[in-house]
Amino acid sequence: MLHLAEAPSRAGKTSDFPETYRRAYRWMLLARVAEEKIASLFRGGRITGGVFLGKGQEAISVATGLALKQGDIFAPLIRDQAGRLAFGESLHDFTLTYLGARSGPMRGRDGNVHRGRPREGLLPMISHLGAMISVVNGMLIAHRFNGKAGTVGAASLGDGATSTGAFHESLNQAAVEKLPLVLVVTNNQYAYSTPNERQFACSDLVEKAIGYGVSGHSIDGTCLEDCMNGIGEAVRQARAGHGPQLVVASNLRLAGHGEHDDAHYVSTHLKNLPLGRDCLENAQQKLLQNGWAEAPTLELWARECAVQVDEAVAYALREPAPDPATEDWCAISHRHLADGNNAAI
Amino acid sequence: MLHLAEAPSRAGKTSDFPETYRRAYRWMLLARVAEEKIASLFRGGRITGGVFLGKGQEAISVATGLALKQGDIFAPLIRDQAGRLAFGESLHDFTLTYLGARSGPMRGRDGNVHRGRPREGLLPMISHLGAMISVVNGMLIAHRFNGKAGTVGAASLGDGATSTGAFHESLNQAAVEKLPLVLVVTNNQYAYSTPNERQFACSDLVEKAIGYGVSGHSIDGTCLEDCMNGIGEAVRQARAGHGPQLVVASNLRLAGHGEHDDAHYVSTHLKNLPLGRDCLENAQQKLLQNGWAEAPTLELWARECAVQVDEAVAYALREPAPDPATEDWCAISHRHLADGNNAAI
Amino acid sequence: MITYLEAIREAQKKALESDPRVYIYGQDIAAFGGAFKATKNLAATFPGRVIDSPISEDAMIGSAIGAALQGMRPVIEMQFADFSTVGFNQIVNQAATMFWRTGEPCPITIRLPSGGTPGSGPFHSQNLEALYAHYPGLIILTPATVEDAYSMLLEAIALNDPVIFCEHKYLYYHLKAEALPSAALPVGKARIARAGRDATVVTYSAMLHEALAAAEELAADGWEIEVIDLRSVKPLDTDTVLASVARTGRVLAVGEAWPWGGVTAEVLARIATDGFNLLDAPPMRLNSKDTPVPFHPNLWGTHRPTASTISNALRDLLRL
Amino acid sequence: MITYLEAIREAQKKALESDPRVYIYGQDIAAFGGAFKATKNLAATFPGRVIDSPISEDAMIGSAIGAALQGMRPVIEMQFADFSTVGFNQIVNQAATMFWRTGEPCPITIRLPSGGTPGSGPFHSQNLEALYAHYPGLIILTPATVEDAYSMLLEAIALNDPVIFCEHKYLYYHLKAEALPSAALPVGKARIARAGRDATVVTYSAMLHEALAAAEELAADGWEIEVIDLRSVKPLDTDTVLASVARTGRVLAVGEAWPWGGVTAEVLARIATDGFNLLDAPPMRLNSKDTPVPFHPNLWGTHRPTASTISNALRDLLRL
Ligand SMILES: Cc1ncc(C[n+]2csc(CCOP(=O)(O)OP(=O)(O)O)c2C)c(N)n1
Ligand SMILES: Cc1ncc(C[n+]2csc(CCOP(=O)(O)OP(=O)(O)O)c2C)c(N)n1
Ligand SMILES: [Mg+2]
Ligand SMILES: [Mg+2]
Repeated sequence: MLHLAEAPSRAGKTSDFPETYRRAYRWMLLARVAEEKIASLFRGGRITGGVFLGKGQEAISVATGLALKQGDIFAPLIRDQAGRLAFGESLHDFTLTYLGARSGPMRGRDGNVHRGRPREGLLPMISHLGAMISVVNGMLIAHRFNGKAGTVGAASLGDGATSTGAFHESLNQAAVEKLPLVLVVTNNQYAYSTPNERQFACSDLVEKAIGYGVSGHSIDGTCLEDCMNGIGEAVRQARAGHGPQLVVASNLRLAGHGEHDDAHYVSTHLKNLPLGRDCLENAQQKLLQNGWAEAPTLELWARECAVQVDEAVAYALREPAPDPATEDWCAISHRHLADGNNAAI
Repeated sequence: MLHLAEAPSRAGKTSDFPETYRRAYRWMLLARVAEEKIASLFRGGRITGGVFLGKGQEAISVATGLALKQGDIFAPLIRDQAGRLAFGESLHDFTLTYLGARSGPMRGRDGNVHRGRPREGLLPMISHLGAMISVVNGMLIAHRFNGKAGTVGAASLGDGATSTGAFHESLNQAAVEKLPLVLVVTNNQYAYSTPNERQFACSDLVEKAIGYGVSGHSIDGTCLEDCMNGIGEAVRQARAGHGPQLVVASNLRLAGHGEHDDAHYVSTHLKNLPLGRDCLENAQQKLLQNGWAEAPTLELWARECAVQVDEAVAYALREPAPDPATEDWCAISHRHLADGNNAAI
Repeated sequence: MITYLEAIREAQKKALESDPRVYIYGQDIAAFGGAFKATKNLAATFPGRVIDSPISEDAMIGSAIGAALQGMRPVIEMQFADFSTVGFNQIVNQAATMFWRTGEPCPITIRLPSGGTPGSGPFHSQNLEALYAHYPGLIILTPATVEDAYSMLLEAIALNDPVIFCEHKYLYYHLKAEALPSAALPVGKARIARAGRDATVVTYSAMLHEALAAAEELAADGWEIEVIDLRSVKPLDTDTVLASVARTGRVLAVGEAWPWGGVTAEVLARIATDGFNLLDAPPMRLNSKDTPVPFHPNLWGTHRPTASTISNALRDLLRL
Repeated sequence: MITYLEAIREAQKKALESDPRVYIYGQDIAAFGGAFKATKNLAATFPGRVIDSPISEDAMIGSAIGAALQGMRPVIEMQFADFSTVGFNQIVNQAATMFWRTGEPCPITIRLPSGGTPGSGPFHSQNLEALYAHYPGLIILTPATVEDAYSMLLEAIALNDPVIFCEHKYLYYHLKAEALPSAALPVGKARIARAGRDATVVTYSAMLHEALAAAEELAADGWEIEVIDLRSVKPLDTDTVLASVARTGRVLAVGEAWPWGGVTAEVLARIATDGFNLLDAPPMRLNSKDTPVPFHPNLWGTHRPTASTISNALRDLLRL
């Protein structure tokens, strides 16, 4: 799917940190460029439904996707474009779904961030926050039944979603079953417009770990290196059989909740804190400072990403929309058990 | 309702600890005797539906009931006979409900432990575990609106019920709103047959407090004094405006989950630990050891309780059952909006 | 001109103004004014009475029940009707049973932004009125007009019973009226939205407008279609429905929700049992298809009934 | 003799024996054997495959969905049907939509110990089949006999779609059969439980036995009542129902659930639309009353339909 000169790839993961860092950066960049493209299509009236961006959250997301292996499980949420790409989702799945093509993985039945390929370990989120975690648990339980050791399941969550009963039940379930679950909570300080202080009362969400009897990890979500190390460690722990890992990364969302939202409510004070920095810019500076990449290379990558995204958008725009006349209006797999008499006339 | 020579009463609460202790003991004793009576009626086939006893849990329950004042709120669960009495529920409500009398507070519509008088601050539990806590929150929110400061709401819970999403959402809600909620978790080591290790993975449930940003209190549930002090302190803290208090008391249930259950699964090891002691016997020894009551007084109290219970049972048995013919089959208060055309023919 | 959404905001404003027991609780409803801006500016006007909640639907509803027991009149905004499934238990088992069990009324209003709009997909489009109507103890309102959105929400808040207020998102901005109403039909009464004599369409909420368009279309061919707006689906005003069927002899029930056990099933069951002899032809119904609500506008437009599928069904009905 | 409950246990045993993908997950179901002993001894016979869960219905069902996606065949026991309301979201929004959204089947079976028994009260007596049938994507089974309890549970576990298995607690111990069946009608087919020609009763689950008793009572007066056991309420076998109505011309639908939008509403709506001309008299229905299920046996006996209220209704129907 990717045709970069030097494609970042999941195969051939290396312990060469600068190389992994470069790869991570390029997925982040690709995610940023791809989402900016969709946002501009949205502004141009070319997208139906909502557009939700991961701007500012690419570091924690990509670190999750990269730390996982083939055969692992990933349940991304709305701000996980970078992690999806790093985990192996094709950019075409992204554009085909946003543009409502019949050939996308959701076939126009669901849209935007609601996509996945369960067979490839990528779960398609339902909207109800917290609901994907226990599904990951179940996949891990199945792996245990099937003697597949060493599989890890990662689920993303926001600060707001920690208030759901589903979060609690599923983290507790994972703890009781000692499942290799990595629960990555990105505390971007807001749930839609609601700030942390209206969402929970502990001083840091990672304090929840002890009450579940699981390990907790705190991460600077604006720092790619910290994200890679922190998530990497959590995934290693989970894979080694040490049970669920609760990771809490802190950052700011650098976009609206969705593209319809101007995020005027985000406090200037927070924006000016280190927390408010852009993880992509941070990572770029780091690349340059450490001599891991030169400016012309960064520019090349940016151009490559733009080409990639344009290609994927153009491709998706050419794909036909779903056709209601030939659509298979059957919600179950056993067609003979469809409640046919019950259909609309 | 109570006709003890020296009736334990909520009025005239005193700082005289031995006196309060005696009062607590007598409510515990009355609860024990009353429940044993219902259990024997159950064995004799005189009770419809389930019978759930608080045997072994009277200390923590009574401490909760006693620590509350008129105007406070109490949401008891199935093992709270002692706390109900201490909070002010009449023994007749107990017998009338268990015996299905029309004149009971639930009028035969609900039974056994499913009783209460919301106007008097006593909530009638629904069965879904964890569901009463947020209702208490709401009552406290109303008090705040109405400028009624210093009201406390206590809700009971079991170790098993801490696994519900409702527990999590409501404790978090109380923490965010800084409500004067006292959540009393009695960890009797089992949820029905399920032991702690299949229910949660933290080493002590009180460790959950920090993750909610609330105060935690650990209590020996077999020791009435510890229960009174611990709950007393939690209630004081809540009343003083220090937000929700999570209390965890440890003990063993000294009965089946319900009277249909022989509790064969309870580990002998646990039974032989201090945790397995009977809080009522403990309290009795303490009374004698400290010279707070003499043996003949204890016997007198036991006889008084038996008389009381017999009277309340006899009274309830004489009360008529609900009559379906005159029953008002309307689930809403606005009769004119009842969906009459929809009734069964 | 005032929109359906503005009417909902105005009703909440009026309730807050006139009754100190009223407060509103929901996600992002205070300073932000709600995902749909249904509470815009209310937090500033009524400090402390329009409150942001955590993402905890079960606790949101549970707390409303408790507050109601203490004499308050909470209005709960679900961000989308679809998310009420995680607060479901408190609605159907705690709120709905409270009066019957204890004799204490439980005056809460739960606002459910309901129904499909293009691109909103399987989890932001649901119509859950039948779900809640199945349970005893709840009143289910489904306003189809700006006027009803206003007056029925005010009445909902004033009622002593728990009300599920199904407001339709498709109407939020599309539907406009000249002014807020000063008088209104009470809850529990259906309304004849268009008089006719050849057939009756029984419908509610956004489908009313599709049905009216279909009726208009058939009028061009000389057919006079009567259209009934149920307004409340529980209680369901069977009398008004039967009186219309008595006049027309033919009936089509239309709903945007799924077919199995939906409002249309209940309406037809009542007509069949109580109005059988009024019918000149078999009654018909039209619902969405029995699949999740699709994201893509092409599919969505086919999934739910529209003026054109309704007029087709009516032509069939008139031919029978 | 084997009871309805034992049949459920035997079906689970057989499924565990014959399919390594099957496991059972629920509260107190392992060593303890379940609140009703439906899994008694299974944990010992199938180590590691009958697993105690925490009291977390949402996570229980969510995890079953995940395991199913990985090729397992989980069976989830709810301790009571009533508690499925707190796992509701995962059932209706995750399991029920999975195949339609992704094309991946979601073979989970959720066992709901359903229905009233004397003294079980508002929260241990509910019949939720209509609730789940309203949602697309689920199969809803309501076995009324020992044989069906066995064969339909086995078929449920074998199906690739999510199945809500409504087993009736009142039948657990009361209902007995000589032996387990070797052959069975497939899911989706209704059964004529008693042949007749004067009127049809359409029913399911525990009400089948009340209906059969009523039919027997009317037989004494020379009336021949046909009784149809729906077996599955979704899909609903409209053909068998209509064929019966074609023979008898009269129909009464009976359900133990609440009236609004219940199985009886759906059955009558189908008969009215598709079998209108087969009817010699208005169809009738009989449900529980529209209140929570009462605790006291006196009230409970009146709240739900019984042989005697069914036979009264039938006499009315025959008189029409
Ligand atoms: C159960 C539930 N309630 C409400 C919503 C509506 N909703 C969608 S996203 C969102 C805010 C989520 O905030 P957070 O979890 O912090 O994630 P973020 O958007 O900040 O990444 C809300 C309230 C939902 N999806 N699910
Ligand atoms: C949501 C929900 N699921 C299941 C049940 C069935 N149930 C009733 S009591 C119980 C065990 C409760 O254990 P615990 O909370 O420890 O309280 P205890 O009985 O030990 O006092 C269960 C599983 C229920 N009432 N509610
Ligand atoms: Mg957030
Ligand atoms: Mg316990």
